[in-house]
Amino acid sequence: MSELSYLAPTAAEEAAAALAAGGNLARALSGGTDLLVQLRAGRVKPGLIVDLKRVAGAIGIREENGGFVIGAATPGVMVGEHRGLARAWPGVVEALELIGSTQIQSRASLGGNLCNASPAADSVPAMVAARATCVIVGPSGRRTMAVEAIGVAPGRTCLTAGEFVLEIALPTRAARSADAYLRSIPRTEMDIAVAGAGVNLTLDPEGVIVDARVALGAVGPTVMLARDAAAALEGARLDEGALARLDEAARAACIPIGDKRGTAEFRTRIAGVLARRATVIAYARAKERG
Amino acid sequence: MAHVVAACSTCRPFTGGTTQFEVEAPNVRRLIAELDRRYPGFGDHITRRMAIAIDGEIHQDADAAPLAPDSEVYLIPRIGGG
Amino acid sequence: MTRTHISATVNGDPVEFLSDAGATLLDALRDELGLTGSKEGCGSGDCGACSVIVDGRLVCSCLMLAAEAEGRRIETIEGMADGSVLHPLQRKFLEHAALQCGFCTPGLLVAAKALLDANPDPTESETRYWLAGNLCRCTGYDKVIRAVMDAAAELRQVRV
Amino acid sequence: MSDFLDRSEATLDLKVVGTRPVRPDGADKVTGRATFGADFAMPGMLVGKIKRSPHAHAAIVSIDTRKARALAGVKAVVTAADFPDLASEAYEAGEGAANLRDLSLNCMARGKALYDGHAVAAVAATSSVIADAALDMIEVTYEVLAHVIDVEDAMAPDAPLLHAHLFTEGLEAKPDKPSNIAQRNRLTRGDLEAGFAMADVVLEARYTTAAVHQGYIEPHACVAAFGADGQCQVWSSSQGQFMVRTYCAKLLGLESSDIRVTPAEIGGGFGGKTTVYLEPVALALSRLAGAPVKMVMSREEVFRATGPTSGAVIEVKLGARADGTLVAADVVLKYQAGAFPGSPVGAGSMTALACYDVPNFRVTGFDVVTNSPKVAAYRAPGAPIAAFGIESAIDELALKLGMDPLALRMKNAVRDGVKAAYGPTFRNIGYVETLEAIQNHPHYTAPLEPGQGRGVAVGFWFNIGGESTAAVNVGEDGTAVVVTGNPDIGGSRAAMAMMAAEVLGLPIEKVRPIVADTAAIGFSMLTGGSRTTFATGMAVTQAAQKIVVDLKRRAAQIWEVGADQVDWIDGAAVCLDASKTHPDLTLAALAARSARTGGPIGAQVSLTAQGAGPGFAAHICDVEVDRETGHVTILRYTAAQDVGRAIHPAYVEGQIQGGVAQGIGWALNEEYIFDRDGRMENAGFLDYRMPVASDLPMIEPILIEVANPRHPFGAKGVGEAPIVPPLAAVANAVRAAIGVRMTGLPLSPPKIRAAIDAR
Repeated sequence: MSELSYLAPTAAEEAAAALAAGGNLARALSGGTDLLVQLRAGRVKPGLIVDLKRVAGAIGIREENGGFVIGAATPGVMVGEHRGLARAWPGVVEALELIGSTQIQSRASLGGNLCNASPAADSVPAMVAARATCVIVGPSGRRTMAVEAIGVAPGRTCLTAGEFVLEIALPTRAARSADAYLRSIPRTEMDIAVAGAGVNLTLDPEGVIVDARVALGAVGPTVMLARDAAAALEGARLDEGALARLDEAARAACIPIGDKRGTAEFRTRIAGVLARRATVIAYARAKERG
Repeated sequence: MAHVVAACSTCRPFTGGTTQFEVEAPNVRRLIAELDRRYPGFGDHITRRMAIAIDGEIHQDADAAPLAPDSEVYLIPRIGGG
Repeated sequence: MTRTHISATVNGDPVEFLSDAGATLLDALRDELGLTGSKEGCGSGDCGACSVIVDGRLVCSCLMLAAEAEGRRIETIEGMADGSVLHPLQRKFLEHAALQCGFCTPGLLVAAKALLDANPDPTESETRYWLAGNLCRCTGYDKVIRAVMDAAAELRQVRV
Repeated sequence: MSDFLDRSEATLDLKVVGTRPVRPDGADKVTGRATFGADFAMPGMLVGKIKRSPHAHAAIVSIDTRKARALAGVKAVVTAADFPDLASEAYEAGEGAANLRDLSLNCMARGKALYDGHAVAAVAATSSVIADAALDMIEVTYEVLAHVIDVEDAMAPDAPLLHAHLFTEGLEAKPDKPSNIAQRNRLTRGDLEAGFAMADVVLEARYTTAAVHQGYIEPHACVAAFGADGQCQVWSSSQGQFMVRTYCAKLLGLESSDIRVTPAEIGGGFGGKTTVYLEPVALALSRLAGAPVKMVMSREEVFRATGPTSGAVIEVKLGARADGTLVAADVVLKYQAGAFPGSPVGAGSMTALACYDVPNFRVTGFDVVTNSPKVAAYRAPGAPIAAFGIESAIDELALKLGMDPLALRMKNAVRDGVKAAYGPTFRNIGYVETLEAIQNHPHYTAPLEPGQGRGVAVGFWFNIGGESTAAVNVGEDGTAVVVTGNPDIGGSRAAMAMMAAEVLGLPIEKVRPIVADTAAIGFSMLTGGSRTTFATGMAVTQAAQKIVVDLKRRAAQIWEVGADQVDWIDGAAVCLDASKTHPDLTLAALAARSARTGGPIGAQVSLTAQGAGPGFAAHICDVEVDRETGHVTILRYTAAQDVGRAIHPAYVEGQIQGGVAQGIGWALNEEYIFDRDGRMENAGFLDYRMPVASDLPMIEPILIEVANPRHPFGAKGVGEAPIVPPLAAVANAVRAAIGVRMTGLPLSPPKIRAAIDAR
């Protein structure tokens, strides 16, 4: 029976030191909606759990030179309640809010969803499409990284011993730009995404797409930025041709596995559909801001 | 003479394939006894594994249930349920 | 095995208990505090039978460590009625026959209360999505949804 | 019997039956006070846990428990060696005849593990953490064997054999070599070839269903205390305390009278709690440890080790005349039984054609053992699977004939006087009325949008009677207590109290029902087969009627008139003798004088209820299909059913709505998924996808009341029929929406998208 202990530090440096001391037996606890399930199933047997929710800055949302800084442990329900954030980044907010039930929303966080490193994590494609960055705290100080660089393989991040994500930053929202996220699940709620697509668009005054970011979930070992899919949109208005090219490029980017949640073929097909539908929504939102 | 039908295939090994019988019996207990006399072991099989439908009404463990001279009796597998 | 000392508030009363680091809030409620109204149906946050309200937020007590409860304000099914006077939701569940086996009922009631606290006038669709984290295998949800919406209507009358 | 046959004729002026009172156990259940299986605790109680096989099929070479026994805090470790090695013997106690040896081997594997999750050892320790550690210290050496789970693979001559001693029953010639086919049953009528020769249209199709779980939200749980004098107590959540007592006695070689089983509140069963998994193990651990032992399954254990129902293959060949008259049917049913014989294929065969009047047919059923958990009863066991095949085929036949699917069913509907496919002649059935009810319902003709589809399907269940005991005792103030031996899964306490109140002429609040332990009430078969309101209700009614007869006698004694001069009206004795002017004597007044008129007032009735009336259901389902994602949305659902007479209509409606919801889950997303090694991949509510509130619309029940003359108030069982039609109703609606026939359940999005793309 390995001893398990629990710490709830209030200073980021304290948390990093504790995690570093715990080595690979230490686990950071954010909302706990993944970690506690893994504990229960015996998939992880940590010696130390470091609860980040009491760390200064880990929970809360602040506006910073036009953008937003979100504490990595901020629960989905708080993110959803923040009007300014929901107005600027509806895709990121709806992606986070899609995770689990009302109960899960009181706990699940962007940081936890990101660091659980599941390719099916709903909020990650939206954050990647949004060019979100995160502040990583570790024993050797702080560093900032693009969100897409965190997950390196299913369940594995690039974080080194003692490091954890403290904050996630969303950039200034440009004029005539908006985002959207869609996923496909068998039921209407409670399932893990079989495929997901986050799209972030910027239009010129004529409604031509001048900048596009498309990120796909659950169709590869990590959440993937689909550059060709984005390229298929740039320079186009929202015509059938562009959407068809997007669909095709999105599917071409997919390298999924087939499993209990869906066949590889199905995941690939759906990824194209979702990219298309999310683009239509993002485009309409961007135009409203025109 | 009650007309007895045992369509269920689990009865065949006992009856040598016969599925219909004419039996003179005032009630279910006598009926089973008579069938067991004709086909040794069949009585126990009926008691353990079969329900008895008399003129359309299903009985389980109903030894005393009376049979009319022209009763239609079906031996069917016992029914459980959820 | 070292056990952590926890102080919290449960249904308005201060409580103190010892807990293993790996124990969940649900374990503590049921085993340390004897509050067995919150049920464990899955232990993975998928059924909602263990729903409780922590600092005003609806959570699955099976997905929260007992140690995290330090200093928190916790509401469980045991605190829902006012003494022997049932909460309108509890009364409506009975009037509408919104329970059969009754195992998921405490979680559903706690979740429904959180809904009506946040939204006094939910649509059927809003009610169904809010309660999507509470599995019920007996009722097909029909009478549950009717009971919640009827209770909401009654509570709105009271407020007026 | 006859005196209350008259009553059921004269049930028009019922005062309590047919109303919707609050259930007597309601307050406890909405306040969290009700004590379910895992809520019970005893001083000095230990935690019991089970070590399970990680292999689908493996010989157990050795089990070394020494390290576990040596661990501080471990009080007992058991394996199959601690249970009697029982002979193979069919025994009647739970759902039909269970084989005691199989039951014992399912509770604890002996020599061979037959499925992933099969119990191989158990421990009792002072804490959950220590018990888990002890399980890890038990060293089991396995020799992994080839496994087989798919039903047709298991039937193949070269399939890996689960049981060397298993020979197929029901064949003309006794087989000379063992097989995974435990039984072949066959129902025949008429001349099949001649029948098909008469047909203008012949339809052949093959359908498949996946194994699905009952999905009760409460995991199995019990507390067992084995006394030093051999007297035992068990508190457990089950569908029958007497079933638990019988099985524990048989599996441990104890006397029934030495085991007292107290039923906890039960958090759902649906048939899945009609057998034992934990109780005998907990008793064995308690006997060794000398302390009470509590065992509670995790959700993963519930999925891996307790009864799902069969995955199956259904082959259907139908022949009909151009006018839609069915002339021949050939049906083959292949059902997984799991690790031991006993799939519900028998009931599947008997119900398959029960709604249809077909002159020539053959139904062949195969009961096939597979390396998966032993199936347990699940709501109308076997019937929904067969109905999925038949009702899908009937729908296709209607398309071929260019007939309205409901008209085709009506044309071939069974009626009173028609000989049922399973033998007996139908009487007092309300099937045609049920069909007419949905035909005339606005839902059936409501307009649909593009991409939407409507399906109909019908279903049948026998319903059963059986042994029940009930006692009614009147208190000194004229209130009454009703005691029965049937766990209340869905509100049956209310129905019991209502029937007693009706007969005694009391308001429902003055009648309190309780569910007693095995030492406090006479034997009662378990709650299942939709029998409780019918059979136990019959016992309750007769007990109350005995009391009324006694009350009349007491009043006659007081008034010095003949008993025939006393009637019982609205809860009071009324003197019929015109020459006398006695004020009526209420139950309270008579109770107050009971000591001087013959002693306490009470009666107990034990009976075997016969003549349960069958249930028929007809459903309409509307769906919308997203052709790009394959996602199905249930838009509207209407379910009509002949319920005989609804004692408490709200709970009757609840049974129908719940059955429909389970059927929709079965149709759309629920399935056991096994990996290459035969391990269950989705043993949790995350990936075993049961319907959530946002997946379903309101479900509109239509209660058809064609009274059952054998029940005092005309009741028929209602719990099971509602789960029979939905599988096909949904599939038929999807067919209408996308123009493609889906023949394999579940109709999950990947399958539907693939089917659309394949066109």
